[in-house]
Amino acid sequence: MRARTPAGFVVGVLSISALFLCSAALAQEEIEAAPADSLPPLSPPTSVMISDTPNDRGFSINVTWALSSDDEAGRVTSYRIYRTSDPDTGFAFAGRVSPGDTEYRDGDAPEGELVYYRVSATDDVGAESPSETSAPTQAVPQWFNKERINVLIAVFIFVAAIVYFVVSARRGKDLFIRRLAGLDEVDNAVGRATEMGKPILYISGLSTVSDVATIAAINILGEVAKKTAEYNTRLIVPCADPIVMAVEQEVVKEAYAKVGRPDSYNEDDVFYLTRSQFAYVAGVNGIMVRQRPATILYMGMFFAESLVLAETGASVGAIQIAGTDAVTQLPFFITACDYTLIGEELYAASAYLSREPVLLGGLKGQDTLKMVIAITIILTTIVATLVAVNAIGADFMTPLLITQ
Amino acid sequence: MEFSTLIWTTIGVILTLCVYSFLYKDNPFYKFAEHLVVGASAGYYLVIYYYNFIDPNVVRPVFQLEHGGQAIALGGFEWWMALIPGLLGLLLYARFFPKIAWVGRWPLGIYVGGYAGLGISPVMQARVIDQMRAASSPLASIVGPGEVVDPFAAVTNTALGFVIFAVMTYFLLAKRHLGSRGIAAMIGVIAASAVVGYGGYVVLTALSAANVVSTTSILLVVGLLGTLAYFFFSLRHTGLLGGLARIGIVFLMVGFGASFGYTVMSRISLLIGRVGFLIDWIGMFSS
Amino acid sequence: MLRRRLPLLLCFIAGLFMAVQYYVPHHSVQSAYETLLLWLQTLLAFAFLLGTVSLIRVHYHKIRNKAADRGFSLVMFAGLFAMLGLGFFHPSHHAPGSPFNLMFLNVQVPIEATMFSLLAFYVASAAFRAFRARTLEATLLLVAAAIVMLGRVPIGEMISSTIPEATRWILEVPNLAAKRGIMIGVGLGMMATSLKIILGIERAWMGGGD
Amino acid sequence: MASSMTRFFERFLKIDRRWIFLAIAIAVVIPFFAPLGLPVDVTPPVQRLYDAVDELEAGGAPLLLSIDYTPATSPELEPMSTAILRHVFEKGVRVIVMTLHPAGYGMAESAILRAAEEAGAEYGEDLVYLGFQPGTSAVILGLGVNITNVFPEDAYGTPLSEIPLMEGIRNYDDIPLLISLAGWSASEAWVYFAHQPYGQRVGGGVTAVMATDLYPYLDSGQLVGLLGGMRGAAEYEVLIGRPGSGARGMDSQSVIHLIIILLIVLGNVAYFATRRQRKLAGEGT
Repeated sequence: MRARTPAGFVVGVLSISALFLCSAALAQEEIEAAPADSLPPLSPPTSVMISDTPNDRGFSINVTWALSSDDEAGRVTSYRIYRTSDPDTGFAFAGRVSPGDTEYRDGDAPEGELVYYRVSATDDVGAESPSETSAPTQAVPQWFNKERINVLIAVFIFVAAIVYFVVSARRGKDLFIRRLAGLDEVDNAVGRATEMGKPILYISGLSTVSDVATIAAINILGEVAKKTAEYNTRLIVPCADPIVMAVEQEVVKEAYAKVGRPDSYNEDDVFYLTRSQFAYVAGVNGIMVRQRPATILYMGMFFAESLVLAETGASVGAIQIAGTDAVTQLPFFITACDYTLIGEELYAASAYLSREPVLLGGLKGQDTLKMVIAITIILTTIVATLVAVNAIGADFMTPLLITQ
Repeated sequence: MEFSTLIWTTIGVILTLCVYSFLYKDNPFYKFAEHLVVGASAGYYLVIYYYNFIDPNVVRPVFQLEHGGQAIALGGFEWWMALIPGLLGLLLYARFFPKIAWVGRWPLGIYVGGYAGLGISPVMQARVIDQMRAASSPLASIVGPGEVVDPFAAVTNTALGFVIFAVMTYFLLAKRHLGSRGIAAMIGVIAASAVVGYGGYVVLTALSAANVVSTTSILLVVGLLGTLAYFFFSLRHTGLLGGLARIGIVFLMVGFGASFGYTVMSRISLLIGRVGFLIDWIGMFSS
Repeated sequence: MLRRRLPLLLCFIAGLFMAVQYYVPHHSVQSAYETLLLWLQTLLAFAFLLGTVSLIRVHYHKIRNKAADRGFSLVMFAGLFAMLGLGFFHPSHHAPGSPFNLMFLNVQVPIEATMFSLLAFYVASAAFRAFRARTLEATLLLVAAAIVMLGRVPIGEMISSTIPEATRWILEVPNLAAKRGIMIGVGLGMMATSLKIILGIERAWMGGGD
Repeated sequence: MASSMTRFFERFLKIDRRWIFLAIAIAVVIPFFAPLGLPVDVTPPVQRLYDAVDELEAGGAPLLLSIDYTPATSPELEPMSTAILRHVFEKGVRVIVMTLHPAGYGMAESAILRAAEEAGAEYGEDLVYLGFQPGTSAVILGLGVNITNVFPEDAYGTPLSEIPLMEGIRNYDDIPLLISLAGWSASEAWVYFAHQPYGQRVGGGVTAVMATDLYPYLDSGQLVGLLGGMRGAAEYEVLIGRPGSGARGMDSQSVIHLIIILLIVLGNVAYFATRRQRKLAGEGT
């Protein structure tokens, strides 16, 4: 089932335009044939070669050719590429490229049929000099993208490292985790809110589950909700995405049920506000100045709104703990919040708070990969430098740079 | 100037002023604008998502047997492909019926799992492999025969950074309890990179019998390794790791400061735009 | 089984398929992937009604409980139902001059743009409040910020031509190194989190536990 | 005396942030009424875009200007469209305007109406507004084949064949330069789908934050020139000799940047002055 609409549209547009261009070109050719003193016709492109596009979904052919000998003199204005399944019945326009170009990727070739191509050099009055017809070939889809084999290997190593450490953690191996100041503060912050009789506000970012940071935020909410449920502190969770809301209602409800206080859960406290970025900010600002939360947590994906939220939060005197992997927003949280989890720390947070061995095992796996990455960078930098100054031959690099 | 344009613009102006009143303090005008925009935007998104996804992909194929302008068969493959997301969507509403509320987790499972799976490989490619490749660029390269090496430019790249770092090290030593091993490690790393920076420059020139210029600051590599060290969770930040992590923090802070300063301009542009909108509105009456 | 295991199984299958399709360019797999992606987006569209119900519920309770600000809940309803009414019951809601679009452009856009522009004020107040040279880290942050800020406006060049140069160096060396380190770390964190979700090790999303 | 200074600093540190807000507001508003006219240096990317526009012939092949920005980014990008339109109308260069974003429809229309009125340009002869078509990449590719396939009519329903300016204009072959002004990825789309396949010369105008991401295209020649943010617009205004909202914006920018830096410096002076005092007090007890 190929996505029909866009492809159909493109085919439609292209074939209509091909018809138009062909007729226009033909009409002009007739006119141009008359004057005898005009320049001689362009020499056509030569050695047109075609091949199936490698590592693709199908329907695609790569076309290459040698430039027309008039190209250098600047007489060629474009190359036009034509395709057919039957060279006897005529060619259909497939695409156009600039002078000097010697390749084209045709993404509309039929599957499972032999196709032929022809490339025309076109001059400034639209006269075309077509090449010889190419040998035929077929557009074939591939089952494996060889260009991505390096990614596959890397992912495989990563998965192996994580699984190894998770399994060894399950066997009861003791795992150390360094201190994360922002997370140590979560307990105090919940206690402080309880003492003051004020609520805790949890903002799980403005993105959807498609950002992994949002998933991390949901995991952290699970831990935070357990604590607020124990202390019986009010937890307000305004959501910017309805799916995130659905999940977070579940998370908070279960947390209250687990500590034996299912009745304390109030569905009106985990709610959807609006998807719209700054309308959401307007609403949350309102909640901050009117509910005066003792603690505000910002976890997940944030955009330009980060500082508007964090400054308003600071102005109501709340303790603020932020965590995001949005590099551009980190400076604003660091400036306006009391504690900030930077990048990867956000992803370590749920393991840190829960102290569950399997989750901590995952962290150990991440660290192992980090070590591998650091060593690779040192080695490749040294080798790349030696190659660049001709101290060693470039061949030496090839096996290391297989990732190209 | 059409009258309706004036009315609509005036509404925009009033709402703009309502929001700015929040800078003074929370007040009924702000509350009005806030509640209005929350309601209106929630409605807007519901309408937009309905017409962009539910209507073309579920309602029309399932009930009107039409998909993307083409007729489809009742009970055919495409019909089922349109019905399934519709049913999954309805399962989300099971939560309103306590007895079957748990089936609401099925679509959430597909949603969360699907997006989790989608992320893994592209992330490995774009955030890890591509970044590693970009980081592994030569620190130096050869200058062509006729070109003159500007010794100043060749070394400032590295030198400037090391001067700054020397000063910072001093402060770090004075203030932090890093342990003598950590401090030694940090000095070691900085000294080693200085040796690589300058010594390497001399050695490479000799090795290749040509003029060599530095192309990438070695600080870029040291900073990257330091930042990675900072993110190490499963080891205590002492010794070599502690020293590297301290260097990492230095780079992180400079980077955050730079990002902050870099963004200020576009934020002010937004304010200028709003003020321009208000002043144009005043201008509407004079014309 | 159906309550706990099936959601985890569905999560695993969907995740595995989405992870594997990255390596399989064949159009049969790619169109299945496109279909699944469309399903996920459609699911989100269905959830918008769920979300809107939640919003209505909260404000309905405010009115019913005679909360202090209940009058403003009516304003929220007015905005919501105006957009829904114009969107669903007014013909050609998407046309440039339709009431739906006019509401969007003249109510929603100005309020949101103004909320956005509050940043100009908050950038200044945050800088004043937090940029104190208390520690070495804070000093680095504020010095880098000040140099880059100056380097971006004409007045920076007027003060000294080294300011724009220093700005460039800061952006291209220390800033780039830090960003790269964050990016790699975040990448690892994202992959580990995704993996733990797919394998069912991390189950907070379905209320956690067993 | 020392104590009165300290008391002042202490009060300064606890200043109500609303005073800061007021200072920012004043700094933004004043240049609207009394421009400072701070000098702006022209950078090469802007110079190159200006040169490309300046080379166009009066009454000859037209410029295609795609106004792709939305209300959210218009503060940075509208000064660019104004400056470019002023430039072309002053030179008598003809211009075709269009948009790739539904929200750009009104932005483009108001920009050309204002510029045309000011320069006395005649619709249909000096400029044409094609309006909006959905499908970013398909639209860009389609224009390379035939403009009338994508836009059979202008924005006001007149068939293109009846518009004098469009006579003899079929596709990119007849358009020497294209400029896209956008706060989203439209500029990249124009590079990928108009420059790569058709060799169309493309120039761009984007927000300040996006500009650094686009410099690689500039180096590789895929973009002929680039305006980045309000600053880019201000530089263009310098080149056409007509300081406008860009230059005025840069005045505000400079002043506010200085205010923020001043606040930081004063905040630190006050912090250290009072810290010494606090330390002394601490020793006393």
